[in-house]
Amino acid sequence: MSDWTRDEMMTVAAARQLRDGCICFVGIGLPSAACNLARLTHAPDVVLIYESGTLGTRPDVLPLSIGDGELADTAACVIPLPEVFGYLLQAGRVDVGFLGAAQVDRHGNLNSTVIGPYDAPRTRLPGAGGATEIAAHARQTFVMLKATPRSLVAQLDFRTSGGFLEGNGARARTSMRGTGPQSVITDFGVLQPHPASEELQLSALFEGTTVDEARAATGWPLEVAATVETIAPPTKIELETLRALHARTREAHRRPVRLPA
Amino acid sequence: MSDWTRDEMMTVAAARQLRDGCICFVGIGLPSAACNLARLTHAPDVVLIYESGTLGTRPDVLPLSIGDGELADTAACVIPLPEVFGYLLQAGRVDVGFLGAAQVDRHGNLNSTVIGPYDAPRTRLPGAGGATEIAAHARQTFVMLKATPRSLVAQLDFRTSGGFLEGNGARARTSMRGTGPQSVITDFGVLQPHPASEELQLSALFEGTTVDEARAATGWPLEVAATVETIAPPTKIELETLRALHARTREAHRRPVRLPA
Amino acid sequence: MRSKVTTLSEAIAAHVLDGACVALEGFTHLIPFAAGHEIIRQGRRDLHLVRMTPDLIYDQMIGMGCASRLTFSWGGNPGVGSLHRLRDAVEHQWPAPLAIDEHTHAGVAAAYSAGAAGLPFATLRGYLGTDLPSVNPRIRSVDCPFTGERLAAVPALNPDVTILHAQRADRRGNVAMHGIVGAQREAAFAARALIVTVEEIVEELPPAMNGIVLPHWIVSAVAQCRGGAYPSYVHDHYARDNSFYQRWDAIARERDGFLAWMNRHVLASRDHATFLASLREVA
Amino acid sequence: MRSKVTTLSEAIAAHVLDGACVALEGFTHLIPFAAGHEIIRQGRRDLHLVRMTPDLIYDQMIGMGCASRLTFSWGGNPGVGSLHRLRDAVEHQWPAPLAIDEHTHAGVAAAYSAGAAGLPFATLRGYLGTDLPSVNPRIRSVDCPFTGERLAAVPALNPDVTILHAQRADRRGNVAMHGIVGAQREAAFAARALIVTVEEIVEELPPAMNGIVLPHWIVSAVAQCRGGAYPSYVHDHYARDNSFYQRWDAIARERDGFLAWMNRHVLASRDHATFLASLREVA
Repeated sequence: MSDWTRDEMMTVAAARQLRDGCICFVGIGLPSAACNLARLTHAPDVVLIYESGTLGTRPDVLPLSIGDGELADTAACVIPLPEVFGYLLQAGRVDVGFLGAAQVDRHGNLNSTVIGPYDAPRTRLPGAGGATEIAAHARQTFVMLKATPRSLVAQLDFRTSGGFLEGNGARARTSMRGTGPQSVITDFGVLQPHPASEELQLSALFEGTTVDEARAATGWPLEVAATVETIAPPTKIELETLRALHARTREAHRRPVRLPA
Repeated sequence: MSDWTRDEMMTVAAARQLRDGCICFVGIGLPSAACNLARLTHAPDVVLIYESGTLGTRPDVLPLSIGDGELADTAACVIPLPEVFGYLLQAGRVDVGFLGAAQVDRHGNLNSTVIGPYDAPRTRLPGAGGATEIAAHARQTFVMLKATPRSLVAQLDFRTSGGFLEGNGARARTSMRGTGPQSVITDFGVLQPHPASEELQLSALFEGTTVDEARAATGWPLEVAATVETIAPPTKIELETLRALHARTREAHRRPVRLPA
Repeated sequence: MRSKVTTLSEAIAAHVLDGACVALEGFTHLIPFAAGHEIIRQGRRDLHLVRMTPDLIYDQMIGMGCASRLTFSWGGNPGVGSLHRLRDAVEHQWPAPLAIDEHTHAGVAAAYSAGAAGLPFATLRGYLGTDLPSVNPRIRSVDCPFTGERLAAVPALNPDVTILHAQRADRRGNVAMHGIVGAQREAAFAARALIVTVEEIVEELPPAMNGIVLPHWIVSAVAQCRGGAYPSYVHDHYARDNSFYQRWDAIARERDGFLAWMNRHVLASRDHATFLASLREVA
Repeated sequence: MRSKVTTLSEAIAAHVLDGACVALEGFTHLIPFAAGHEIIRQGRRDLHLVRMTPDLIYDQMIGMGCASRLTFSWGGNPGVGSLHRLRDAVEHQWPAPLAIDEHTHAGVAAAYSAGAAGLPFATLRGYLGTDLPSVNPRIRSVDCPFTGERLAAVPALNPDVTILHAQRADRRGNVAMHGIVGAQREAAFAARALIVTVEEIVEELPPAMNGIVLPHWIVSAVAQCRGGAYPSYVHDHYARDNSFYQRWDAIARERDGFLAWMNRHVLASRDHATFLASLREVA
């Protein structure tokens, strides 16, 4: 047994996708951990943008919400939300959008709205938030989610955010400005789009995971890229940094807040 | 001979139109003097807005430009120009627009664009600036100009800003939200629109001016309202306040600025 | 000049009527919890609630039966999970059916901005590749008169009442805020009436040339309400109570537990100070 | 991370090409005079100049033959009178014909905002009751897809280069400004390239949570240029030289006098510091 969990490996693998200096629009949860890990390791000059309008933020602990005070305190500046979506995202001034989702289909389309029919949902999820326009307009997007046949699905219950739509260049024929999901980082490895069909294929596996495991966790017949990279395990620094970040975060979120008097 | 000039009387008469507490969008030049005189006399709580985004400004000297530093220094706050025109003016949140113009016609339409044909102007004037939308959206507008048959004209060379358009309710049939020019303050007295035809009529004269003088200064056959008020001369306080304001202003604008090094 | 300062209960009684379209805004920061609780106490019904992120306050208002319609773009307990009362209303019509008018953040931000600017609609390059337009007839399109490009259009949002919380106001009703501002200014300018609760009322706001100020003439009423954003937060006053947000998941999961908590802490408290005191007792 | 700090002459040489669409913005405050003079010195031709208020700087650039088109909404010497060089170009095609694309302030502000937001056009309830649409084919209309109301539409403004002046920048290119900001932020975000001259370059900008910052990744080049807005002004640095604006009326009234002044003070000066020194000599 390795001395790191798959969750940790997933976060480390996602963090490694971020180039230093890039302008990154960060979703809450798994993406937020990955982006801050990148910032604290190989990408000190990555610019993290949360949709609450906090630009260039450098939180010491992970925010629970997308607008914790920590994000504002450590930001280069705070701008109104209409400007975040207009002047930055819609205007094409974001390099990477980092998203989570409840479901991803084989063309990288995302569902975070409902499980079951929209009008009579089995499970009502939070909905789009910023995801639809992040998926459309960030120059590229990365998606993180834990893989099961219920999350990597053949057919979405609802399409909240567009990836490659029906594939085969369908996205490029729309007004979506970005190039779509270039990596889907799961807890077994990474899926990337086939250049022509734009169907997600297995392109990398974590050490200790297998193609069969990946196929078992995927709700469509998963194709395997010509070469499947093996992702190097977390380095000591990556692991220590991530664990310290999570420890600080747990401690901070547990800390009682004095009720205002 | 009176101990005040017609220019002074015009400014005082214009100032008196402003109710205390009203939200007033101020044009540069004559309107700026009148609005600040009002603020320094009977209307201490008038809110003056200059299109440079300075809200609730209380300048000690009159600005030469619409965006002098004095306006920002004494403002309650400074907002971006798109918000001035969007969130305040277009949204109907301005009570009074106070405008100047080169020409006014009998229905209170204004020209500040060209004298002569647009494509081959005899005199190219500055143009619309904020005037078109102030005239359209302020709940009411006041207009100030010195009267001559070349400024109060039968036919504008160019319509920069709409007053009552062709009159007889034409304005109300448009999307212009305000009620149009309720007073045109000149250096002989005040013109106001006839309630039905919306043609400007002589409604008040300064002490010492006559209907004949008014008619001579007007480029269309000027109608006279059923009752023509005589406007009381400037009070001592009005005159002293105005002269002190102008003296401070002349002094400030003459003051040499140390060139930045 | 008349002061706009009043009490929260008077402001709610005067401006929030049954059936009104009401936006309590505040993006994670400055959420007007005290005002939402007062609306619950005064028993308002049939409200059309508008908010980008419904958060716990709308979970509470929906669960207490105040709302019949919700316009929103993200309805969860941030970083925790579901809003159980919102889900129960959508999934099981409890305590009442809730019509939903679902958007994206970009769409709501644009709709507030159009409302603030007095325009009937907003244009955005949005709702691309999503099923939302198929379930929301208020998402339409408009063609650019210059390029011919088809863009998304949403109707302006102009709430009957917007309610905000802020750091401070002066007696004339000028309001100053800082920190994360979300789309609060737009929601304020878009509203027909604007109620603001503040941590403190001062004689004069500190000078802030380019600060975020809501000018007094767009403000209908100001009420001092210390702690009025709790368990959300007020920058430079108190932090977000993330542990309360985490505890809310269990409190709101079942109807009975939810009702018991609301009765004990909100309905049995005459005002926000009493509400906060009741939480201190169980802490 | 590469520094964006360069010299003004290098920034102009690299980004302002003959035939470009260029916006030097600054609403009375922070007008980038030094940059305009450098464009004149480098002899740029056939520029499409964009500015809400052309002011003296465009009077100078037009009079020196840099421009073939002007997009604007108010073209005067504020509080003084005409811009004689602008008038001479429009009335007598001297030194070259100048096509004009004339708007209102509200229209240009909306067009910059649309450009900043990556939209192809802006909607406004504007240009009502004016003859401007009859002389400007770029003012069109769009119908609200919800109410049917007909509104004005203008194409987005997306200058090839926007040039601003500001109080300060850091070495990475983050720019901070305060005071009257006009539509500068919108013009900055709308541009394909953005040059900013500043009074000072600092290691780190002072903290300003809700301050007006242009983030480094939209800034192409930053150049320190003390006094770079003179005779316009820089809040907290130097005042507007209103007496110079008044004197300009006589300087620019006749072609010969204008050319002599420009030769003596702008062309004969290698940079802005020398320009300011040459004014001190005649003061």
